[in-house]
Amino acid sequence: MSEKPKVAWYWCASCGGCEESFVDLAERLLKVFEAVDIVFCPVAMDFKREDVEKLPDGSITVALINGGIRLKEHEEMVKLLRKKSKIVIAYGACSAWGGIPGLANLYNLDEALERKYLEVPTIENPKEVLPTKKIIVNIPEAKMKAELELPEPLPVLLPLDKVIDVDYYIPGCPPTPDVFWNALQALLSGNLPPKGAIVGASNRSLCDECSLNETKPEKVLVKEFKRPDKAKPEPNKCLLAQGFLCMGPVTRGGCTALCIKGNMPCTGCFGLLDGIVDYGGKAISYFGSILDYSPVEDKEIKKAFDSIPDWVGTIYKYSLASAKLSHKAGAKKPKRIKEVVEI
Amino acid sequence: MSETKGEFEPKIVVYACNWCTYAATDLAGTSRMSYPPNVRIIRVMCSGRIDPQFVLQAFADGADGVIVAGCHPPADCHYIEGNYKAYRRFELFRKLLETMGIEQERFRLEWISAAEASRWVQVVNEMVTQVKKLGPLKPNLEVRE
Amino acid sequence: MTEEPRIGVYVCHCGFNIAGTVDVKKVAEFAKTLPNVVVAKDYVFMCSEPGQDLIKADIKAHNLNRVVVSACSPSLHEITFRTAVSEAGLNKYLLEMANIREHCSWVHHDKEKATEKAKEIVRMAVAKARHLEPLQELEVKAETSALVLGGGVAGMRAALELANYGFNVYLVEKAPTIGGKAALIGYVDPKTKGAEIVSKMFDRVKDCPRIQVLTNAELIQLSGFAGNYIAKVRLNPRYVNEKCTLCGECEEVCPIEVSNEYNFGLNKRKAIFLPFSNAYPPYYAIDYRVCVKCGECEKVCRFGAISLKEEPKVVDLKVGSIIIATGYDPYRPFKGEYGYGLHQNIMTLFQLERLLDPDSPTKGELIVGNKIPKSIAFIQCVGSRNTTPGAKEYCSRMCCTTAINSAVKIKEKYPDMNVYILYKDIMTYGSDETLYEEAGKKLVQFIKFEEKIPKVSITPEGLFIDVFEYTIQENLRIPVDAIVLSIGMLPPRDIEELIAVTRVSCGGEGFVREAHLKLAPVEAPTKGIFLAGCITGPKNILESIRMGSAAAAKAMSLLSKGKLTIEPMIAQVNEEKCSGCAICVGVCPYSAISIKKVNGDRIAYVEKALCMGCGTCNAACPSGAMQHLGFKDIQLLAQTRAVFGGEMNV
Amino acid sequence: MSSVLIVGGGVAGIQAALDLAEQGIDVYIVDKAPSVGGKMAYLDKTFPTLDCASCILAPKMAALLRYPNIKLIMNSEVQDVSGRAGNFKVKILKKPTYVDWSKCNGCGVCTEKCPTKVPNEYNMGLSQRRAIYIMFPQAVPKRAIIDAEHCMRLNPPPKAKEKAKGPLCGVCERNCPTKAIRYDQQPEILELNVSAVIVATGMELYDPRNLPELGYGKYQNVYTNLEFERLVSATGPTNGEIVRKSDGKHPKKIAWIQCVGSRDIRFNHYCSAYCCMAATKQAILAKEHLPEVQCTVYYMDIRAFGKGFNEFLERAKKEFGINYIRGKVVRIDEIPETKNLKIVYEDTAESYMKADEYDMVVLSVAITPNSKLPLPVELTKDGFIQLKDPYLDPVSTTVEGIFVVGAVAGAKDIPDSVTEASAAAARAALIAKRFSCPTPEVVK
Repeated sequence: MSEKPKVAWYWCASCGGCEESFVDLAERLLKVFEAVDIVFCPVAMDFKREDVEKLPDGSITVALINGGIRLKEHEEMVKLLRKKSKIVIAYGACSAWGGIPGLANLYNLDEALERKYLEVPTIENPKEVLPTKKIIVNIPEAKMKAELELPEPLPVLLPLDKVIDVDYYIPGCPPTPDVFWNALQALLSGNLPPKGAIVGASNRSLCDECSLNETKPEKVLVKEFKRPDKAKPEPNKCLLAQGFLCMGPVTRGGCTALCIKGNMPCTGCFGLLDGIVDYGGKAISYFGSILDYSPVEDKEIKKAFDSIPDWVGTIYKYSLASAKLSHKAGAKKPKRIKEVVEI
Repeated sequence: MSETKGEFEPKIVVYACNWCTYAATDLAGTSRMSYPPNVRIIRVMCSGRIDPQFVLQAFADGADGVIVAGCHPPADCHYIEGNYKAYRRFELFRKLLETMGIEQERFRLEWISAAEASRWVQVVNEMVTQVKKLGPLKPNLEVRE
Repeated sequence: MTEEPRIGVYVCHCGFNIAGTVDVKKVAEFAKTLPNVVVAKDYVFMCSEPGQDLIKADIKAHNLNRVVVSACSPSLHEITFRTAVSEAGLNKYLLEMANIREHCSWVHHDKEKATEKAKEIVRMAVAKARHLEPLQELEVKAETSALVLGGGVAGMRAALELANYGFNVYLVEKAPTIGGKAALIGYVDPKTKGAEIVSKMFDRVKDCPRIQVLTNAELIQLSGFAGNYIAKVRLNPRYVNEKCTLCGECEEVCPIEVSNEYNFGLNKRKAIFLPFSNAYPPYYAIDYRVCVKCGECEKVCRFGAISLKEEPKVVDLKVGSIIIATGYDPYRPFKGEYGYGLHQNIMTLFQLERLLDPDSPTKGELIVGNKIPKSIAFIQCVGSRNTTPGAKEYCSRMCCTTAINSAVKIKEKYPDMNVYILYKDIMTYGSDETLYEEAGKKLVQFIKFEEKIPKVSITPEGLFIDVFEYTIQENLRIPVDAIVLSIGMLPPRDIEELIAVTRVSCGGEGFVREAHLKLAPVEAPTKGIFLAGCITGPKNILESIRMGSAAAAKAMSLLSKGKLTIEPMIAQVNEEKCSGCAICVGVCPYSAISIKKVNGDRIAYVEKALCMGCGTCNAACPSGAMQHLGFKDIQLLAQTRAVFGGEMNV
Repeated sequence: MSSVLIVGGGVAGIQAALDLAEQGIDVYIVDKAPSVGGKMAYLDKTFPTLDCASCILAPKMAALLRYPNIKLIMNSEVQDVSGRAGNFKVKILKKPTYVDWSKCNGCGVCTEKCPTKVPNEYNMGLSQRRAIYIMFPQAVPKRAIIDAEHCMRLNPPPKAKEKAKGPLCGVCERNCPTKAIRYDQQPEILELNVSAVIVATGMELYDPRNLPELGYGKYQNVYTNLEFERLVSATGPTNGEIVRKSDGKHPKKIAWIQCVGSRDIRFNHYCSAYCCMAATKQAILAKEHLPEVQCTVYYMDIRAFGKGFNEFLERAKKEFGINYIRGKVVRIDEIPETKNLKIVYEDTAESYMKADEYDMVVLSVAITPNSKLPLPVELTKDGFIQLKDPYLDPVSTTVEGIFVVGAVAGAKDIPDSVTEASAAAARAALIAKRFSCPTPEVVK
């Protein structure tokens, strides 16, 4: 019996959804365990960094990494995994393109921390405690000081491939069990796709598998843009043709149009297609194209554009961190993080 | 951006439609007009061909400014209404630039007819002056040390 | 890309034009360092014979598969060098020009900076050249035939030109006769009767076996593209065949009476009728919309010319081009607009034209309300130039000349009649001005009004017009016996159907939009569809006729070779990537893209013959499936990256 | 394949040539100017769309070069046409350009080095060109030509000639990188056989000096509308800056005077058909260049008859605030101190004489047909080429096989000229291809 492939699974800035998707494989999970050995998986088992360090270089067959790179710790861990692994896969939208946490790149780190720890209405933080690199805790009872070191945040959130070399991507927020399963099958078959490929999903955009594609009028032209929280979509009619900002046309298929089945426009978690270099740029181009006004009706055009309060959040919901303009320009070195605090 | 003799020389990428603006840039040449050498012109058939992705690529690669130029609305467009489409796409594109903190002066959508060589020269002069004042864009984009 | 690019770069001195400012040797040396560049040379005049020979020899010697010529603007010599490389056996689209003259040496003076810029321009061209692909011009067979929609003067003229040229022509007319409105105009100029011209044109159409006249017919569907249209035409029943001798007995027994549109409602006609005496084809017709099929006419006809069993037919016609010449509708004044519809002596200009026609119910006598009026007033701009709330903003172009022409005719016939023309501006442009002069000499009285329009009063004492005369700044009250409303032109009532079937589009004023108002006035934006006559806006008869010839010329130019060459720099769909999202369909200004089913999948389909190569679909395509050949995403991105020394790899 | 001669390379001639060439018919364009383009090449913008003239014309001009079956015979005049439809013999005088056009590549070095400056006709004399020159930057073909009258070499000033030992100057010859200069070039006579002729010689502008009361030529700030067109044009003498000849200042009030030489029994009875809209366009352009300027148009009737014209006129009034006064201008007087102009006119609204002061006046001059041609065609009493039977035989002259289009057949604007050009192409093609009706099979 030949040795089973060794799999490592690590999480960075993740919400836990990707891990859930693994569990969602349900009974297929058993087949996975049959096929592979899991050598590192902090979400499920207590592995330590030393455990990985001890492994010979290149001994892990596949490392699946989900979540964006937000902390120094993430950076160090993924670099380590890269060294130890033959194949590194960016698992899920955060790892592939930054994901929703990547939208924090619209703010510099100080702004983001202030927002997170001070301004958010659900936060109560009268002492204005913010993360600190090192905390020295005095323990008078023991007459000693304990040192706690917190991993330092990076100035911006980075997708995995801006930190290490990535072999493959599995898209989705999170990837659907089917997409994950397809990807696993493809990888385990030994018939490896070319490097950089997005595996498990479709090569066409979502419209291809969307049942509403057939309901499109001949020409997709709209007079206004609508938001699902403000307007009610008509059932069984292409959402884009109704004016909803559906990202389906620019988004890789493979999810079987789950959101659309729930009458919600696609928000783009499967990311861009081959040949597209900037997801949001492309989205702008087609949203600009379907707005059916000539330039003389200048005001109508502005009105339609102004009716959407957060364009960047819409067109880069999952991919800002990997966009050509991946963060707000003019970001300064953060000042709010103190080196040492003693309490 | 290229640095020679210490002074900041911005690099400006221009996407020009074949029939109007590119013709104007040619006319500026044949008329021996003079303008700063900071522009690099990329020819497309119609301003309606210009994809915001190109502009983003240019900024990401180090352009300090970008000009997208086509035929005057309403009727100059060789392809009926490509300029309308460019207008709509790049009006929306401006919102992206604004959110991403890129100064509006770094991006211009211009209508320059085949006869308006002097307008072309004026646009280049203005753009170069403005962008020089703003300074290079790239360092602003580099947050990792 | 199948083969590794092998690029030759040729830097031109253009005498001193380039070499005076740019160090061409340095540029050529720099080019040699660029990826895939095999050879780089400079020469005094690349466009000259020896310059071209140099390139050709290198293509062979170095087995080059891409060429970059770094010289002047592509608008000047791209064709020259394309020809040169194709003579050396290379596909001509594997050439890229780097414009270092107009964009560099001629506009900069600092030698060092200009040289640096020239290097970068060459780097950009090389970057694009690495991604160039061979492209092929396509040829498709084209039908040398045309469908002419509308049998008025413009349509007939177009049909005659094309048939004489050797095209097969289907002349499709909705009405039971061809001839259009011109047939109904009494006098089109002081010497010429409308009916006369039309009748002479009928003779020529009759003599032309290549023209097939289809009356009572409508285009209901159009598929295909330039050179290869299939037009579905419905032939509505006429119920009367060529055995008809025009005896007229059927007309007498017919119980149905309707307003006679061929006299603009001046009288009535039967359901079976002859539109006008010299109608073509010269048979009676039954108006299938009003006939109750009582069978009386069928019984009375001694020639067996009538058959009420006739059914509508639909035929498919294969044609290479479509000429739309469906004309206009006269403006329809609302009831009470200048008293229209409230008094029998208030008529439209078209009704007056019928009265003045010798073939009219009054045999050419100006009889209104049973007598010849002593005075008559024309009110101009009815329905045009924003005069009344229902009026259009445009000028209808022909009404001033037509009214003045009629006024002159009236004065010739009834020298004592008082004839007034109330106008805003007299639009007798060009040589029609002489007619205006003539009217003045014949003592036609011209009264100018401005913003305040004339008011018509119907009183027991008769008709009065109150008008503020602009040139004397006084209110006048003019008693008149008859009033003629010089109504303008409207787009034809069925223009919506026309748009739906042919996919032409309309301007703000409601007429069909031409490809270019100035320089392509007889072409629709869609290749293969041409426009003649008033369908694009008001025109006089002569202008419409000339447009007929002009539209025919366009069809000849397009189809005379029996094949169409399709430029290769057009849109192309990658079917593997296309998801059929249809965004491209809506942005194409030429309706060249549609969605087709391929193996059950929705896929965008580019009709190559219709694509004009603007590339806006490529910019819009969200999945990158649609690519503008010659200006593909990867080519333009490579050019962009090369500005900064970057590369774009497949 | 037989061929067609087109006399006149303006927009109408160009259009006819393109339509014919596309069918594979050989076409000769003869024009007396060194470039095609005609009057439209002088225009800045066109009404009613305000699109730029060269943007839409230049591609058509360039397209001529793409057809190997179009031959451009520039700087030439037709001398004689004989024969009949299907077989005309044409004699053409090719005047010397003193440059070998097969060598010249239009690089323009000669035009920079030439020491002799003369008024530039292309800019209506408002700027200067050299004795060797290229007609305008977008000229097609783009070739240099020597103006022999002003060339130091070809027509040396007598005194200089006496002093000099050898031939004078020769700067262009020395500098020409392609060795294209030929000072000894002689006129040539070309003989062609063609099946049909299309006359598209267009128009000239009426000389407003014939109306001395308007002071054109005497007062510096009175312009013709074509001069104003150059003045406002980006490619014009001032790069589009509207300034007065007298003091180089921006005008504050400009007047347009309509029907100068048209609709006037003293001069031309006809209406020139283009001028109302051209003046409206120019007033709008003036407003675009100088937002503060006041524009007034003096007219008899505003002829806004074409597609989009009346809408354009309404825009001019409402959006741009152009003032229209219905009045006949009787006289213009110059105010000597300011060189401003006092317009004396009859305001027909109030029927009495009034006067207004302006600092620039533009005369909308009549057109006159360019019909003095050595062709066997008949003319109308206004001097336009007579049409035979425009209803049944459109664009035909009284000679079978000779067609006429554009303004030489009657005053008209660009779209009408272009339409006629295509119409003539259809009719000439019939003759060129010798198709006739009665033989072929009947369609089914």
